[in-house]
Amino acid sequence: LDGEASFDAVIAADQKIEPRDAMPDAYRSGLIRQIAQHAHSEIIGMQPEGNWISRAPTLRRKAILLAKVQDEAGHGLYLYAAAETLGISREELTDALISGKQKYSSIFNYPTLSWADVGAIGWLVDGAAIVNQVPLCRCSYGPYARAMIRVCKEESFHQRQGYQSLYVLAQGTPEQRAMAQDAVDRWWYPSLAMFGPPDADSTHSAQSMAWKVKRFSNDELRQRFVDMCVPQAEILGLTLPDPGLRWNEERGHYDYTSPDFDELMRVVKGDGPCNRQRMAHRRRAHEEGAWVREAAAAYAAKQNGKVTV
Amino acid sequence: LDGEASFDAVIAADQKIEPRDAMPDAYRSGLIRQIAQHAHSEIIGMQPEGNWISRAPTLRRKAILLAKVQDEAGHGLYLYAAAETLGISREELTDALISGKQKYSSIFNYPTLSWADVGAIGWLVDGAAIVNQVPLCRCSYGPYARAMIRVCKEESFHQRQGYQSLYVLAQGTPEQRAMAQDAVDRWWYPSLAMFGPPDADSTHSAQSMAWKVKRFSNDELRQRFVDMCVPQAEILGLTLPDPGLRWNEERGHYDYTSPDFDELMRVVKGDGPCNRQRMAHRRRAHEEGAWVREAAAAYAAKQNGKVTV
Amino acid sequence: MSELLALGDDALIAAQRLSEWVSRAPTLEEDVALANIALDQLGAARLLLSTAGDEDELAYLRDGPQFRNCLLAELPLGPARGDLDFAWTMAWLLLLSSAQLLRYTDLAASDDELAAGIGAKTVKESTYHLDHAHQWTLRLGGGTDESHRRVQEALDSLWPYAHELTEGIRDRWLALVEPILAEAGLTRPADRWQPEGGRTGRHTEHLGYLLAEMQSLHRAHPGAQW
Amino acid sequence: MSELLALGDDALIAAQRLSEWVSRAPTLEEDVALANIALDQLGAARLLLSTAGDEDELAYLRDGPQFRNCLLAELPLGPARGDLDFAWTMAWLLLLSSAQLLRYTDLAASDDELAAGIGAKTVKESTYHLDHAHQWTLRLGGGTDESHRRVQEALDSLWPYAHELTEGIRDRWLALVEPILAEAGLTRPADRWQPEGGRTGRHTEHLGYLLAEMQSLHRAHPGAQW
Repeated sequence: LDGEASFDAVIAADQKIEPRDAMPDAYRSGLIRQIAQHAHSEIIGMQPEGNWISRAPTLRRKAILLAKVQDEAGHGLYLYAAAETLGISREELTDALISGKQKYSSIFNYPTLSWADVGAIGWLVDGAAIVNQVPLCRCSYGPYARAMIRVCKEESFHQRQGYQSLYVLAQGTPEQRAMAQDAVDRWWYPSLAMFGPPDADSTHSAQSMAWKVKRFSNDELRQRFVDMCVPQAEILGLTLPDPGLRWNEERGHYDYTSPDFDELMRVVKGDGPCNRQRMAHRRRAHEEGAWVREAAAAYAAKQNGKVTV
Repeated sequence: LDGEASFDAVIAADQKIEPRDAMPDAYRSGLIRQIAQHAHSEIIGMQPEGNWISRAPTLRRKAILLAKVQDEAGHGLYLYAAAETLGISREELTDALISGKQKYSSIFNYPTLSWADVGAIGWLVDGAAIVNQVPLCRCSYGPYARAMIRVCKEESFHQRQGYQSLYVLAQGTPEQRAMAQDAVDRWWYPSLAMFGPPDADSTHSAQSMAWKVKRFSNDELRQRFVDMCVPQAEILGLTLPDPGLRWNEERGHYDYTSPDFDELMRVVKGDGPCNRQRMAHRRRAHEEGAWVREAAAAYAAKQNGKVTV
Repeated sequence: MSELLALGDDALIAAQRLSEWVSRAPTLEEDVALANIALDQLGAARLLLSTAGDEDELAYLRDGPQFRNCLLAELPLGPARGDLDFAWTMAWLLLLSSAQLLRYTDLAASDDELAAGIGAKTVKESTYHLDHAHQWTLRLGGGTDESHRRVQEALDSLWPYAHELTEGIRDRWLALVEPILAEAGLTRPADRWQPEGGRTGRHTEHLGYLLAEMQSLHRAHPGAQW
Repeated sequence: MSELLALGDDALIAAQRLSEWVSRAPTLEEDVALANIALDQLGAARLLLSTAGDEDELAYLRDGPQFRNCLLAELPLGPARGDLDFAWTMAWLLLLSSAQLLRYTDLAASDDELAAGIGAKTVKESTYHLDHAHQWTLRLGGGTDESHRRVQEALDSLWPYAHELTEGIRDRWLALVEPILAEAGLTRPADRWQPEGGRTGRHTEHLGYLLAEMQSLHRAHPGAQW
């Protein structure tokens, strides 16, 4: 079997492509782009939630949040490792993030303005991520699929914690309840936008489906997410900010108002509330850390007997 | 009359020496040292009180404190101007502070740990400064005497504000009262130490007295301060932290326990709680401002048609 | 009176930011000047907030989303940015004080006697603030290469925030600011990104930290007198 | 149990400082490691504070002078210093974790069952923290000229604060730390200035700001559940 035929056979048999297997260049580069964007999102995603660690209202909540943000760094690590199996280096990936050549999820370009945002992110943003990512656990590329199994398990845990935290606020004082509702009002549409543009406008999708990287369309996943959230919002006693939201008996789904995709595109292109802040933060950490990385490399080289004077 | 005789005559007649008058070198250098130290104290003194501007508990108190700290900067300016009349430049004075060649009052090497410290500094530190400084309004060097008149007027105002602020705390909640007492406990002895070493150990003093720069001894001024504070503390309902404090009918003064002058010397020599912090703060402001001062000078030179390329 | 509350919040938050400079300015004269401008902003804030309620309740007991200041006012200045970039602060003051001058001028012409009185007082002060920022913009723009670079960079970064700040007075504001930039040899940035949200309580992440510090003592002693 | 409270406050304040690094570390691995150490410190703080009362009341409702942590713990690390000096943080962690390891070892040998249990758990964690600081001290001390200079400067500045930290365990502590410094080619600073006061509630000016931020949300909602 030549490379192409073998690849097609593995895909057809719903088996996994592994790093040393032959694969089409476009498959490889598309996966690199997707995994890198996913990894970068974990890295940048540490910022909005990290913003509340120092102010968490109890020590227990502080520990939960700190552990969650640590998990995000860990997810970044697995995902970079998965991308590296495709022949790109960590340094190249980091540079692509810092230079803006590769993107991260636009959801992290919104600010966390109150403690309730931590809960809302857990519920809605992690919830949307899970809906997006669960199918990726069956993705045709082995290392990515395996990384996603671990990531999804942890994300589900975070999502339940976020929901529970928001539930406590929704049952709390009038101020806490207002804080929770305000957070949901602000995070609902950005979360819906996480599934990407409507199917009609989506690039990359058809080929991704054929290669079994992607398994459902953007709109299918978005609908799944809406259907999941509506009853959860009812239990919370919070209102999803969409007057058009109602059960459609015929479709067996909730009808909902689509997010403003023009806004999504503005944010993707760099003009969200926090794009500049998030990138400046990441660049600064990278730049201020340069001498540390150099020192570690110099020390390692000396230890390996490769002293250069 | 030659220079020396004329100087002696002015001093004997209790008149003022002015910048262009002849004066002994030691008179000039002693005054420069004293005025500079006083100016530096105003500059460094902005830090401990400035520490509470951002957290002042009402907007009225914030305005009062901000105005007071601004006055300190203003006092620094008059005093530098008075020192400059003796033939030293602002730049030399600044360098002497930054390099540690000239000192500032050791009182500012203690931290401000609660809001009550702002009141205690007003009452005790400004109170001690006034006792020290009122006689300087009659100092033989004209520019210094005139600067001191203005400084003392403003300091009295600050002292009353500090006392009043502490009074409100002492009459307030149990927590406020405890805060006020703790502040007095911490600031009492450092304030007594502001009058300098005991007369027996005091350098510079005899000549300063003869030249009518200094008019009372360290211990005389310290006693005056103690006598002033005891009844004020009674009105506040706060306890001065000296079990040896009692009225001595015979002397017509309060007996008191002297401050620990070994501690004072440790702080003077650089090992107080905040010496390093105060100097690092001042140095950093000076260094980070260098390019601004250069830009202003370059712009002024261009405006004067003295462009240098 | 919600406009007065917004102006009051602008002034309050600006006072808080400016007072962070105290004891950190590049010259002693500038320490005096920045403290003075902070005091004026604080004084204006007290007058303006008092039209809407108790000044201390408004300053100390509202949470972030209840503040109505524009985003520009809350952006970290030198000390909170971890640097002491004076150019950034002067560019910020130029944008802010020019807008405040126009708002206060309108207030001074108001039919409401109270508002007109506040306007009359604050117009004088913000005329001085703008003059101060103007003079420094000239010095920095025309001083050294470094000062020119820094003030231009600061201006480029801050300009988008002037969009929200100058809503409804944009043309008059440009007429005030553009000649100053031209005089200083600075490039007027293009109008692209237009962040906003402060007037409806959707702030940046910076405001929360500013309020945490500002309100800490007051909130730690509920009901106490000071 | 006042020693447990002091150790708990050390761990709590250290956790707060370390968590300021989150998303700012020089490598992603180090982001994970610093967060992990912060989590361990926080976990230790919760166990230790709980021996003295309600952990949240102690953490959120005390004022500065009621805290008993040593001054070292509250010193600003990279982010709060306005820089991101990793050498400063590693020198800080070396001094702190070595002292914690000894204190926890003593705790593990305590007759009190509760204290011994806490000690057994925390000894393991601080062994790891010290090892982490040790490895980085070697890398920075033996890496480049810049890293050597930075870690030596940090050590010189922080060393005086170890006086208070190691009261009563000084010799054992020196026996632990001096060989690490020698191995890293660093000069062991002289013992001169010996700042103290944390154990009696007389802190630095830094603690107030840390607490203002840490307690802000909790204090803004008295009695609320979270």
